[in-house]
Amino acid sequence: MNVTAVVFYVFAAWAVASALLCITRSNALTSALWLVSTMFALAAIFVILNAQFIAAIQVLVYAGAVMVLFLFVIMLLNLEVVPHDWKRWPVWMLGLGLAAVLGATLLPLRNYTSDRLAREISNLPGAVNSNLVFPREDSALAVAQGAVGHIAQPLFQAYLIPFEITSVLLLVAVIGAVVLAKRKL
Amino acid sequence: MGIDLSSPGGATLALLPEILLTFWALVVLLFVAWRHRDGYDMRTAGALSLLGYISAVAATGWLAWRGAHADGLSFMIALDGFRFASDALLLWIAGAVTILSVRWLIRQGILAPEYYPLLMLATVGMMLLAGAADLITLFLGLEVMSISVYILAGFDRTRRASAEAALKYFLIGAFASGFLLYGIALTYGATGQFNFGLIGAQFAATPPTLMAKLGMGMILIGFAFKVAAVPFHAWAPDVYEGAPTPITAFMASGIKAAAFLALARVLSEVFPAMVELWRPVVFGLAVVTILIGNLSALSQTSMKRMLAYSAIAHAGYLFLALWAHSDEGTAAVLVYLLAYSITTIAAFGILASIERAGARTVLLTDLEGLFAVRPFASMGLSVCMLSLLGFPGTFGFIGKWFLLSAALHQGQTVLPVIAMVGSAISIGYYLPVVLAMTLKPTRTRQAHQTIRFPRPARIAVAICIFAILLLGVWPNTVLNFATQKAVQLRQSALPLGNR
Amino acid sequence: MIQLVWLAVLFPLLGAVINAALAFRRPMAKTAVSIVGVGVMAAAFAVALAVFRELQQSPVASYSVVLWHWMPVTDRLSIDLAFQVDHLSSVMLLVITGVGGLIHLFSVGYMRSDPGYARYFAYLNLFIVFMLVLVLGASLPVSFIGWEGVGLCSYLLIGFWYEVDANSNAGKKAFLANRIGDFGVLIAMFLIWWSLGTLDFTGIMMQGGAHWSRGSTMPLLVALFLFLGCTGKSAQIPLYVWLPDAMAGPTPVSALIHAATMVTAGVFLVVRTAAVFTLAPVALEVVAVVGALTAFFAATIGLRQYDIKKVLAYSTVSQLGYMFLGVGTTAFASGIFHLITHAFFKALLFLGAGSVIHAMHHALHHAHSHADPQDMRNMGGLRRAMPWTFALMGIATLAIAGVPPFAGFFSKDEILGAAFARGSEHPIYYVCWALGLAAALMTAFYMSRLVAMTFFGKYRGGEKSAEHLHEAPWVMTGPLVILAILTIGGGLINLPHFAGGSSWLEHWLAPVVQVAMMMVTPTPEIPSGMETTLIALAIVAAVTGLVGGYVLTTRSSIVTPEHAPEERGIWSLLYHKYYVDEVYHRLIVDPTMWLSRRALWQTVDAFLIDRIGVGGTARLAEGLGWLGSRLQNGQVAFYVTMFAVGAVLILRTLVR
Amino acid sequence: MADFLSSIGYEHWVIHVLLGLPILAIPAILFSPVKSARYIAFGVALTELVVGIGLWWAYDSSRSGMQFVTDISWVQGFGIGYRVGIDGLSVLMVLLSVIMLPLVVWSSWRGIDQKQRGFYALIMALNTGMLGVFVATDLFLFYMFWEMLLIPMYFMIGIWGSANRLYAATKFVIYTFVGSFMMLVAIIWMVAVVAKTTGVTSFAYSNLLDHAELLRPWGAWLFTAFALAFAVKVPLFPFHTWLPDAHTEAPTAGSVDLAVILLKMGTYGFLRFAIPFFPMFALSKTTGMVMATLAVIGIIYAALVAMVQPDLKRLIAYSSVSHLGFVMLGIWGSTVESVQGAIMVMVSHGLSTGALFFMIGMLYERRHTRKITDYGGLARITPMLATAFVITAFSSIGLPGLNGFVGEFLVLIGSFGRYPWLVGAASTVVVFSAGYMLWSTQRVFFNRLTNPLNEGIGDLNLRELAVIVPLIVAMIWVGLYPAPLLKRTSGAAHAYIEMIQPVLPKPALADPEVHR
Amino acid sequence: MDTRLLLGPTLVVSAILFVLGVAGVLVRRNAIVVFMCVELMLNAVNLTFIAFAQLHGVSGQIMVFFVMTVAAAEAAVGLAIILAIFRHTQSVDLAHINLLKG
Repeated sequence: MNVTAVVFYVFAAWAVASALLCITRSNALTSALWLVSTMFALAAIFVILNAQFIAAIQVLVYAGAVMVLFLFVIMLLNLEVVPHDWKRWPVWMLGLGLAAVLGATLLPLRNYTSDRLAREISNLPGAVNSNLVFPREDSALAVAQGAVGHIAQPLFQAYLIPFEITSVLLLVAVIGAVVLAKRKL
Repeated sequence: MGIDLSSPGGATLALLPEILLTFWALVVLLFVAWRHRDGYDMRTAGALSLLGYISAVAATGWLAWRGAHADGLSFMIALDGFRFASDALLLWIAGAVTILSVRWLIRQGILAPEYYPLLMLATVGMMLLAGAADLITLFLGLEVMSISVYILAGFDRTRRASAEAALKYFLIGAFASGFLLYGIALTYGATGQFNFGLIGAQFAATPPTLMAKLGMGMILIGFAFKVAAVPFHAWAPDVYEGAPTPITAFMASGIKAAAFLALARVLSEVFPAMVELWRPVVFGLAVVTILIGNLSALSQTSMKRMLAYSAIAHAGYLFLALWAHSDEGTAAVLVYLLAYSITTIAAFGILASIERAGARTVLLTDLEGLFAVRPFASMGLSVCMLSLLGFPGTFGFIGKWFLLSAALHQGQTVLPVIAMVGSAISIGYYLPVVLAMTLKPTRTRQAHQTIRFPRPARIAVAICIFAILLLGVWPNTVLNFATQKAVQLRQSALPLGNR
Repeated sequence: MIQLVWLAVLFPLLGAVINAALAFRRPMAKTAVSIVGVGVMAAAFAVALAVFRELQQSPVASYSVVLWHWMPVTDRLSIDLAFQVDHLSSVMLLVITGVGGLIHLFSVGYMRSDPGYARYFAYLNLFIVFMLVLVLGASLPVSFIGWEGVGLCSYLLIGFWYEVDANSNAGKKAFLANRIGDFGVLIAMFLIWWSLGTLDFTGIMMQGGAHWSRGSTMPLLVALFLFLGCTGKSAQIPLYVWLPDAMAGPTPVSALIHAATMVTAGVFLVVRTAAVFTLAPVALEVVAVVGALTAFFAATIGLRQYDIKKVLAYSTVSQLGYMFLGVGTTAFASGIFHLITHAFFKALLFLGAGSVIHAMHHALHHAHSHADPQDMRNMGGLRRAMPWTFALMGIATLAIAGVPPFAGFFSKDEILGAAFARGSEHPIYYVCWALGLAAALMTAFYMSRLVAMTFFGKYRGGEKSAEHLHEAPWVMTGPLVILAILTIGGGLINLPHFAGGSSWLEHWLAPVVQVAMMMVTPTPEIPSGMETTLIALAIVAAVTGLVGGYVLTTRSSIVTPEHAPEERGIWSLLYHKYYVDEVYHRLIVDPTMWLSRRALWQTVDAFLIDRIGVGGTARLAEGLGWLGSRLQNGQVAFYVTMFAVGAVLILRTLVR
Repeated sequence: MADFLSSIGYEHWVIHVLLGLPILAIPAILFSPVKSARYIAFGVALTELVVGIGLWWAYDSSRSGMQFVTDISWVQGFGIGYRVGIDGLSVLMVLLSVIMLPLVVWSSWRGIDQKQRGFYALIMALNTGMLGVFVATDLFLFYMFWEMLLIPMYFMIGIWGSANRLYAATKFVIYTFVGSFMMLVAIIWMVAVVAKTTGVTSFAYSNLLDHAELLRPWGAWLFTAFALAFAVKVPLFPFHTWLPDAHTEAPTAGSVDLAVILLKMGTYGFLRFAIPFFPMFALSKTTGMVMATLAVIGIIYAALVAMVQPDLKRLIAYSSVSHLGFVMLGIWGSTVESVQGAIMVMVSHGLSTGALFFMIGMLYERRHTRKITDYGGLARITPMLATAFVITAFSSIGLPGLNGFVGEFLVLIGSFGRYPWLVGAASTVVVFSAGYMLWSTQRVFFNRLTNPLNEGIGDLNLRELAVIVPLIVAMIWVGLYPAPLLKRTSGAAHAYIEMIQPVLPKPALADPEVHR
Repeated sequence: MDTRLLLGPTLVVSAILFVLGVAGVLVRRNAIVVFMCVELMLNAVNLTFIAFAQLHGVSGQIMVFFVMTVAAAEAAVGLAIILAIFRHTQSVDLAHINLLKG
């Protein structure tokens, strides 16, 4: 196990722990902060996984802008902190139980390695080297893959249509926020 | 007319209807920003948005007329007859809802002309969803549509019910989006592609893997939510009841149509190779949706709620056509959606005009004796109920027959029987509406007499009723058209050899 | 003329139609009604005579007159509306049109003052139509038209005065009892057709002989079902109960339908299908035993009735029993003989009783008395006021009692003789004979009681009404005279050898029963000494009965009904007709009604099918729907939980 | 006559005119002045009669198979066509429908005093529907007519019915709809199965009949689906409880149409579709026994229940159940005799029950009650009505010489060989039917007139006589000379028996043929 | 090291986060918290995309970009809706938001 892996596991544990705290804290504000913490951990993992640009906007946009919006609304509403109602334990048991079953269904994904995925995609018998199926660039390029330019080019060429759709989406969001938040129609 | 979708010019051409509609939405938005004082402005905004729909229809028609098709791969957006048919269907729904909305909004005192651009952008989202040839487009289209409709459902936010509807729809919708997105991620992981054709080709070449199965399951869950299939249906009655009535009509017909059209495309282009895997899921969804939808509708007193459950039940029927997974099935989806949307819009149109400003939702008992005062409205609503019931002589029957036919031609007998059991149950809630209007004595004569049926809505509803009856006995054109479009859908998936 | 035999049916039919039209349009046109009503009977009688004459001279014994194809369904089942003119039907034709005509004539006087005069004649004519169809029918279904048709007319005529509930009830009862019998005839037809492939009488006779072996099950079943029909129509045990009630109709109706013609249809049917019966010896025994029992049983009831028509009604039941005893011993000709003589004297008795009632009714009416004009306890000493009627009824009484040389003596004696003769084959016939003899004794007794109570002693109807008593008009007494002549001389048609006759009727009917008689052993000859003894016994019984009846009746003091004490002991049992009606009511009518109302309608229909079945399904659906909408509790948490359950289920299904 | 008819091309247009004329009349009636609505309706009805009665001569009874055939493609590519035709099974039903139409209109002349236009429009729609069911030779078309009939009937009961009309109308529709919803699945499934083998998608009756062999593996299910639809309509015990309510609450015209035509659609359906398509299953020993037993239970059961009904219309309704049981028995008797008998019962039940409902309607118009105990002794003041009623009552209980007997007799004698015990049991109904009919007649028309309210009841007027007398004439005519009717159905009955002969189990009793 | 080897562990972390998000939605009553749990689910899915993008190329990362945009839009609208309902009920407790039911 090398350093990268260790770092990965540390941040993974951090993310999971923060998420767990996020869903269990009774105070909405605390929950939001733990969610921000999860997002930071995820941003770190993104970097490890060679998605530097995404990691950057994860911190800037997601953890920064979006979550601040959340915090802002929470503060605005000035909600009183309601401690957990322990009479609702059956709901918790049911919810966590269902989530556990769902998790158990998803758990077999842990067995996926790049080799296995390569085998499944290429549909070849026996052991398949993933490097043959997934073209492997040199390490520098791999790092560069997550860079801005590398994302921007396809974003404005191949993914032009979705990109334009997001603009529509944001337009909708703007109108919506205005319409819904206006004091008076 | 071959179009190279990878070039910006080609993409523009292919997306002409959507672009035009967006353009008009911006025009309306600008107009709204300029004038948003009174009912007159509202009406003007509505008329402008109708122009937008008309231009989008024209663009769709032009593309279809020129036989637009993709040179090579359908990139991001599909270019085939099925998409044009879907677009036409969705545009007609949106246009009709716009007509119904104009007076209704004014009467209810909702003087916010942003309504129209939102409706148009929602329609853009629906068209993108139904016409997507790529999971990214699909997701974004779905979100454009959903977010618009979240807002529209809560548009009458001075009413608590409307706000509550929006919240419920939004929370559960976002939750469902998460599932859909996870499904997309896993499918992407399993194939390395977002494009429908390429994924389909990949699945055709390899046996289904765990990741593919999970991905497909998650995507199905996402769609099951959108079409309000049991047990993902629970939001529907509440949201339908709380939302403004024209938006309810829009949701019941438009969103359902867009989701089903997209699902039909996804199932026939992305997952055709896994048909034996998803058929049992569709089967199970159909059974519980038909039975629970119909049974729950029995005990409703509110018309909107009853129609919500009826909408759930109809989603169950539509699964029959998906199960069939054949040209006939795809055509049946189109025909049934058309029949269902015409009927639903007419029914909601009549209900909307019966509603009084700020009053609670229309109850079954409010309809009693309507025939004596408003004979044509109640006849129209009766025809709608019969069409929803699938009564011979109405378009609804043709749709149902086509659905059953599609399933039976594939050797499926259980689902048609269950569908007909559901129909038999449904008579228990459709018939009382007819009964209340025509046979019960009126208790609220004065109330009925104050009903105002605005002319645009009246004309739209009359056309719908006429269409229900005419297509009920003369469905040739529609049937042939739908079959032709279904064949085109198959052919557009064919070059990649995934059938 | 034989081919024109349908004229005999057509004339009364025309009469019925015209009278019906008159009944609606001109209910008061009594002359026209009388002329039409009686005229068509005269015409029919003329046709009957002509047919009879022609048949006498014809070398062929049987003609079939096809009118039209009635039910041409297949080659197998093609029923024609055809008449069969043969020796049997020609005789019946004469009796029906003859006696019928006389009774029509009598009715002109009897019904004169009735507001439903035209309607009455329409019914009466219609009855003749059906009766003729019955006897002329060439096949069972055609006869069945008449068979049920006479039931219809009987129903209408019994309930003629429908405004009295009891009359309507009696009519209904008669039709229902007949229908039970008709059920038997229907089944018999089905059995015959499926095993013989024909329904024509000649066909049955021929095919039956060819395909059925004597004593086998099929002819037995057929015969028993046919006989069930006969017990209904001819008022035998167990279906006789309707006949006494049928006296609710006008008295000429009782004479015509419930004495002379319709009720004898059963006897006629047995003779018509004699071949079937002779193939089933057991059935013959049943017929004989039922006949004898009925004769005896009805006679006992007759002993203690006070209503003059009721006495005659039970007497009719009893006499019909005789006829069945006759045909049951294969003495078919004797049965028919008794049928004919009975038609004469019983018609005479009824019409006589009609005259009496007519007179009593008038007298009581004038005296504003509400006493029952039919109750013999209100009568007495009428011989002074109504000498003709007294004399004619006296003749009939002697005839029915079996006093030689009146007609009844010969016919009755032949039947008893035949029963005794068959006794050597099977001892049951001895029992039948004994019952018959006892019945004869009782018949003589109650008949002389009737005459004694009515005509002797002193008038008990009250002073005021006495002066209004008078003899009936000539249109009423005239037919009585003719019937009396027939009663006296009727015996001649089958005068036996020992009385110097030639048994004409027996020879005449021989071709009809020829095939049937080949299937049975001929009736054993009775030694002539024995025969004389039997005759002597019969005469002794008759005379004893007559004298006993007269003496006992005139000696006892008769009190009017309102002062009558409760009947006691055996008399009570007889007076109440053994409570048979009550028993039937308890055992059959009440349970059927209970079954229909409580069990079937209210329980099965309303409760099980409607409430539990249909309503239950609806409620189940509604209940499930209610449950379904309970899931819709408004809680987002619950909705997403359902969502998650669904998601888990779908995923588990896929990755299973 | 036949020559004249063929010279005017009668066989080419008669069915279209019969079907289309009432439809065209509907707008005319709806948009006419209220006063003239009934005249238009009557005019149309008379025209229908004049046009339709020509079938009597134009129908060639020497030919079996469909006549007056029209086959126009309707929904191209989906095998649906406007296919119509008439054969021996349907010709009498069509005639009965057109004969009844003017009588129905005329009988409503006074009784319907509100919303006249709607009423007559519905009668017209009903008529087209009824005729359509009998002439359709395309299963899609048949199903459409079959279901569309519900609407006019629903409103007729629901709007012009008596007190409990909403319940009755709803029950009627739900029963019928629930009964027939499986039929649609069965029809489509049959077409799918046939199309799979032959490659031809067609809803044509002949197409499905020719390939009935292919349907055999699913015979049981398909037959059950059809049988459910038809059994409810017949109505076969225990699916009969809608009928007393519907009959009782419907206005006179509705009751008459219901009794005369609608009930026949079920039995017609069995003869035309359910048995010929799936003879192997339908005529198997078990199915036959079940159906015949249900028929016989219905016959006796309904007669017994009829006996204790306090309501005249209810009583007649139960008697209908009983009579239709005879039809079912005849159908499963499966001999030419029994099938002919079944058709004859269908016709004569139409005549006599129709007449009974007309007369009860006339009584109801006068006294506004149907309770038997409210009447009594009417014969004195309404002699013509009483006479007509008694004649009809006797025709209804099958008095030989009147129409009722012919059918019942043929059914019973024809079925006796196959089901001797059941027929024996069924025959006992002659007693019960006399019981309920005579008892009710007595309580209405005979006995003493005790209720002073009845004193003022008038006898039949000319219009009413004109409605009743033709029916009574027909009763006597059919009773005494049914040969022309039998002749017209004979070809079809023979062809039908020939068709099912190969799969018919041997009857319990020997065939009468052997002795010939 | 070759970070592609972390595919399996990444998928598991992603699944766990997703499931935690689902669990949060199921058990929490505060509408804002529920919405945050949905955001957690989206984040989890993003991780999956990133993991696959290592193998399949940059398209996965671009998808994440779009997802973030959607999340932002949803957040804007969603929070506006929550504000709107808060104005009616003075609460964001989902247990109290059940006017519509049945």
